Amino acid sequence: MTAPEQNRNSTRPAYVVDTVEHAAASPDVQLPYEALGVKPDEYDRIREILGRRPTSCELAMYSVMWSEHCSYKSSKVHLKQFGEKAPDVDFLLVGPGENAGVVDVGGDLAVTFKIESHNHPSYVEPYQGAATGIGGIVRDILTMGARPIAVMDPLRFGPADAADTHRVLPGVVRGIGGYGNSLGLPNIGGEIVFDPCYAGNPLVNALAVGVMKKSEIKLAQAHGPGNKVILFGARTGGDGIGGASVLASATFDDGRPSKRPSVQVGDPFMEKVLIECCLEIFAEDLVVGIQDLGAAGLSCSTSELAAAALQQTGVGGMDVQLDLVPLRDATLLPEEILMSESQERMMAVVTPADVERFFGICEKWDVTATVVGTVTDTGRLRITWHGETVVDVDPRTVAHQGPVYHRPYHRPAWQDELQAATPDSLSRPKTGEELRETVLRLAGDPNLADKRWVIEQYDHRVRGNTVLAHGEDSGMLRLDDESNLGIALATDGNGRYAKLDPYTGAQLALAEAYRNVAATGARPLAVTDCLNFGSPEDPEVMWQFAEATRGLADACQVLGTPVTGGNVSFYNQTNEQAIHPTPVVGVLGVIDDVSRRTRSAFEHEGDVLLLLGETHDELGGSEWAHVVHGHLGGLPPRVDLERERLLAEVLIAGSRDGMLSAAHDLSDGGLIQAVVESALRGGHGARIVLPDTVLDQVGGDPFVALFSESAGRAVVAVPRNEELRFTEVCRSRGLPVARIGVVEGEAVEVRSQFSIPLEELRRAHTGTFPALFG
Amino acid sequence: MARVVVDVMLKPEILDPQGQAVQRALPRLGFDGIVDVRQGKRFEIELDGPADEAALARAREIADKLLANTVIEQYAVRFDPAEADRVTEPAAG
Amino acid sequence: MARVVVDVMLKPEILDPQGQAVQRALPRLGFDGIVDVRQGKRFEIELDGPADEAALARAREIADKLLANTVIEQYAVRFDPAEADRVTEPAAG
Amino acid sequence: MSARVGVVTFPGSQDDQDALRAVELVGAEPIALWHRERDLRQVDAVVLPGGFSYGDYLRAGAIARFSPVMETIVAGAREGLPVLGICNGFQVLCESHLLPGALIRNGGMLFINRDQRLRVDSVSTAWTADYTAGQQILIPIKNGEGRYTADEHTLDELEAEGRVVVRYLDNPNGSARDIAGIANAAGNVVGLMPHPEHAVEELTGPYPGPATDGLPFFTSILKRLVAA
Ligand SMILES: Nc1ncnc2c1ncn2[C@@H]1O[C@H](COP(=O)(O)OP(=O)(O)O)[C@@H](O)[C@H]1O
Ligand SMILES: [Mg+2]
Repeated sequence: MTAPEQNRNSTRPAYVVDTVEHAAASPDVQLPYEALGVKPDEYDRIREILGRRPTSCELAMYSVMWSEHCSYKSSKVHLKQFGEKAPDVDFLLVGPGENAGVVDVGGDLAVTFKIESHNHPSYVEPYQGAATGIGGIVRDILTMGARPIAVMDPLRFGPADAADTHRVLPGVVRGIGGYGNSLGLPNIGGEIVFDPCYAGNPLVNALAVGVMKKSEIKLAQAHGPGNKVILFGARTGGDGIGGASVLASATFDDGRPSKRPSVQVGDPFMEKVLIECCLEIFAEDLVVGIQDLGAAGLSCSTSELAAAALQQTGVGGMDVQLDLVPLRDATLLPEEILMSESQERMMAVVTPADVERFFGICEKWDVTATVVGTVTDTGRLRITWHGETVVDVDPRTVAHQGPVYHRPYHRPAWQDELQAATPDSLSRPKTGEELRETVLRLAGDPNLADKRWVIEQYDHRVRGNTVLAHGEDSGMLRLDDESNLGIALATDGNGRYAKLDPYTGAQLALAEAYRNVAATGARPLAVTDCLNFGSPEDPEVMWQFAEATRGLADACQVLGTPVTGGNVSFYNQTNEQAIHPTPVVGVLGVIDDVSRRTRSAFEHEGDVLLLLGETHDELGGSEWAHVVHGHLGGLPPRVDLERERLLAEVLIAGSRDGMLSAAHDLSDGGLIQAVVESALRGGHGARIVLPDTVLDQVGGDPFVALFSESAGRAVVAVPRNEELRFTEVCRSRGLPVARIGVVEGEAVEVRSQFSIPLEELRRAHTGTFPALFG
Repeated sequence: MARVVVDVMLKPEILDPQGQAVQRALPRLGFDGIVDVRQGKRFEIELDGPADEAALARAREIADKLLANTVIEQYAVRFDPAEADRVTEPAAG
Repeated sequence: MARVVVDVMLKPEILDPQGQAVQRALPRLGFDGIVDVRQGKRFEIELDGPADEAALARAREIADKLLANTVIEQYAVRFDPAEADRVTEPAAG
Repeated sequence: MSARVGVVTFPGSQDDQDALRAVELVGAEPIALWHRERDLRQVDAVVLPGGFSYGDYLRAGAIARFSPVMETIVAGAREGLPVLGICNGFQVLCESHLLPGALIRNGGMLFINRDQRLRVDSVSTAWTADYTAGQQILIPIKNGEGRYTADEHTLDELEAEGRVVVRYLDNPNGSARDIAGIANAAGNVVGLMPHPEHAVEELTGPYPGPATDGLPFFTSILKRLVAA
C-alpha cells in the first residue's frame, strides 16, 4: 500500500487558494452563492455562523449540505411525525437518522433496509442513472455493517407507447440489471407503472436490504481523537460538481478545462469488491465508524462523521488533507473535490493500531485506500489543501444545522372538483360479453400485464436464498439455512389514489405493501418510504406532501410498523406540471420458517376459493377507470387499518398452520385480475360463482364485485378438507369470508357471465411487453 | 458500395470502468508502463451507393441516433481505412 | 508517450449478433440501404516511452494476449490516428 | 475422508457461495479457493463459479484466465483434475483454451434469466454420470453472453466425439447447434452456461419444478471421487 505521502497529487493546479485567512481578510469578496442554490438569507446565516464570509470551499460544503436533497429543509418538519407517532416496539435497533434503519428479526440477526430515488439522473441517462441508483442504495446498506442481500426496483414511467418511454424504460431496466446482477444481488421484486403524469419525469426508486449480526451494527461516527480517517474505493473524479465548477470559474477564472462529466458512470465491479472488502473489514472489527459517499461526497462524509461524534459525546473534530485524495482528474480544485459525487467510495475511521490490517484487506481486494485525515478533539472540521487551510467550521453547522422551512401549503382549489368527478357516471360493462372484454383488456394493460420481459433481465437467484420473487405478492429470502428464518419485502404506491386524496393514498400504499407481505405468510414489521412529489415551493404540492406524511405516520402507528428510514424526492415535474404525489412504501416482514411461505399460484384442482374481506362500490382511481375511460376522479378506496391487521393475522395463521395452498392480495384490477394472475401462474383455471353475500355488498352488480378495488381483501385457495377449519378461523375473528368458487379446468369462468380459456388470457397478459419493447 | 468506420468512445471526462479494468490487469500480465487505457466501440458499416459525402453524412446520422449515446459518448466517422489499419477484409462478393 | 489504437473485430466467419442487432434496428429508424454492420471494440492505449516500433510491438502483444480472443477475433494495431479520425482528445496534462 | 471440492472466488465472482452450498448439500467437503493462490489445497475437483469476474468488461472470463489459481488448474486439468465451469466459469475455461470455442453476446442482446429446459447428451463425463443419456432437465440460465460459437470444424468434432454435454431444447440465445455445455476430450473438464447449483433445493430451485435437476452434477463427481 502506498504511503500517504507518495499519494500526494504532485501537480498542483495553478490556482489562487481562497484560504480561511484570506476570507477573513477580504470580507467584501462576493461569492456566487446564488448560482449554488444558496438563498441570500442562508448566506447571511453562514456568515453569522462563521463570523466572516465563507471561503469558496466552505461555501461549496454548505451549499450541498444545505440543499433540499441533503438537508430535507422542506420536509423535515413533516417527517418528524414518523418519530413522534412511532409505535412503541422493541425490535427497532436503529431508527431514522442513520444511513438506514435496523430491525431485530430474531436470533442474533438484524436486518437493514431502505429505499431511495434516482429519478432525475435516470431521465437524463437511463442506464447509468438507474445503475448508480442501485449502487448508492446498496452502499447505504453496507454502511450499516450489513451484507447487502437483495434489491427491489419500484419504477414509474410515462405512457407505455410514448416514444420517450421507449428511450427510458429499456435503459433503466438494463441499468438496474447490469449493476445489480454484477453485484451478485438478487432482485426480488419491484413495480412498473405507466401514467402520463410521469412522462418527462420517470420515477426510479431502488430498495436494498442487508443482514448482519446484531452485535455488528456500524454507525457513522468519527470517535476517538488520533484515529485515522481513511478514504477507500474509487478515485475521485469530477462527477456531479456542476455547482462547484460555477464557483471555481466565477471566482478564479484561470482557463482550466471546462468539461466536467454531465453523467455519473457506475462501476459495479468496483462496488462488488468494495462490498467484499468492507465485509472482511467489519468481520475483523477494524472500523470505529464508517460512512458511504453519496450525494455531497466528501462534504457529507467528513462533516457527518465529525458531527455525529460531537453530537453524542461532545468530543470530536477532524483534520483532513484534501490533497491526499486520490484523483481521477488531476485538474480538480479543492471545491470540486469536496463536492464530487464520484461513485463507489467509502470513508472509515480506524484506530492507528488497526490501519495496517485495514490496508492489508484493501490490498487483498485491490481496493485503493488512503489516509486522508485524523480525528481531533478541536470541535472543528479543518480541511487543508497543499498546506493551506480552506475549511474551518463546526461540522454540526454543516451537517445538522441547515435551514428548516415551514413552507406554506394549502389544499388545492381543484381538489373538491376532482373528488366530485366520481366514476359513477362512466359507462360500465353490463353483459357477460362486455365483462369478458374488460377482463382481457385489463389483463393486457401495461400496468397489469405480465412483466416477464423486464424481470428476465434481473438475476433473482444469486446467493441461493430467494424463496419468492417476481410475480409473488412479496419477495422472500431465507436468512438462515438451519432455522429457515426469513424475511419478506413488498413495495407499493398508487399515485392515482394519492392524487385523489394524499392522506388516504399514502395509507393505501402502506396497507397494500403490508397486505402483500402477510399474503406470503410473513409478519409485517417495519417500513421504509420514498416520497416522490413535485416542487415544495408550490403550496398545493406541499399540501399533498403534508397530507401524505400525516397519513403514513398515522397508519404506521395503528399497524405497529415504524418508519425506519426513507427518502424524499421533490421537484418531480415537467415544466409546471407536477407528477401525481407518489409515496412508495416498502414493508419488511419476518417469517419463522420460509418453507411455510404461501405462493399466489392456483396449483391444485379442486381447491376452494375464498374471498376474504368486504367489497364495496369503489372504483375511484381504479385501473378500470384509468384504462377504459382515461378517467381519474372521485375518492380512492376507504382504508380500514384494523381490518388490514385482522386480514394479515388470518393470512399468517393460515400459512403457519398449513391451511392455505395459495393467497393473493386484491388491488389494481380487483378480484378478477387477482384470479387471472393466480390461475395463469399455476396453470389451473377457476370457476367463480359470485355468492349473494358478495353481490349484496355491491348492489348486485357483478361488474363491481369483479373490478372494485376495495382495500383489505385477499383471495385464497384452500384444500377442501381445510375449508371448514379455515373459515372458522375467519369467522371467530370476525373477518368476512365468502366462498367464491373452485380451482378447476382450463379457463377462468364466472358463472352465467363469461368464460375465458387460460390460453387466451395468457396471450393477452404476456403479449403486451414483448410487443411494446421486444 | 461505401464502407464506413464509426469509432465511438466515452467522452474523456466520463469514467471508463472497462478501460480501467484492462489497465489494472496489465501489470499482472507483465506489461508495465501503460499509462492509460480507454475502451470503446468500432463499427464497420457497408452502405449502398457511392462512397461520397452523402454516405458519410448518412453514417454520421446513424452514429448520432443509434451507435453512440451522445450524453456520454462521442464518435468519429470515416471511410474504410487504408490497408494498414484494416481489421477485417471486406466481405467477399 | 506513445498513443496506440487497437481495433478488435470478430473474424468475418464468426456470427456477429451485435452488428446484426444494429442492422435490424436501422430500417425502423428510417435508415435504408445498409448492407452490413459489424461491431467490434476500439482501445486507446497510452504507453510510456517513444512512439516507435517497440511500442507498437508491445501493444500488439497486449492485443494478442488480452484484448482480443484470437479464437474468434482479429485485431489491428496502429499509432494514434491523424486528427481526422481521432475520437477523443489526448488527456490533458 | 469425504471428497474435497474446491470453488474458486475471483474478484467479481457471484455464484461462488451457491456452488459451495451445492457441494456441501451432496455431502462433499466444500473448499473455498482464492484466485491469487496457486495452491489448490489438495482438492479433488474444482468448480469455477458464475459471476462477472473483473466485471466482465473486456470479455467474460478474459482477465480471470490469467489469475495464479488458473495456472495450477489448467495444469491439473491436463492431468485429469475434474473441473466444472459454470456460466462465467465456462467462459474462463474457453478463454483458457481448456475448452474450444467462445461465448458471445446473446442473440436478443439482453441478459436472460429463466428456467431452461435442457437435454443431457453425454453422461460419460466426470460431472454427468448420474444422469441418463437423453434425460430432459430443467436448469436456470442467467447470462448476457451465453451464445456458444465455434468454427464448423470444431463443432463437427465436438459432435463426433460426443463432447456436447447439454443442449438447449428451446435455444434461448442462438447458440451454435443448441449447445449449452461441452466437455474436453478426456471428459474431466466440463463447461456449461446453465447453473446447476441453482437447482439443488426444493425451496429455491426452478418454479414450478422440477426444482432439483441440477443435483446430479454434484452427486456425479462425488461418487466418482469416493469410488476412486
Ligand atoms: N421519507 C422519509 N421517511 C423516513 N425517513 C427519511 C425519509 N427521508 C429521509 N429520511 C431519513 O433521513 C436521513 C437522511 O437521509 P439521506 O440524506 O437520504 O441519507 P443518505 O445520505 O445516507 O442516503 C436518513 O436516515 C433517512 O432514512
Ligand atoms: Mg448514506
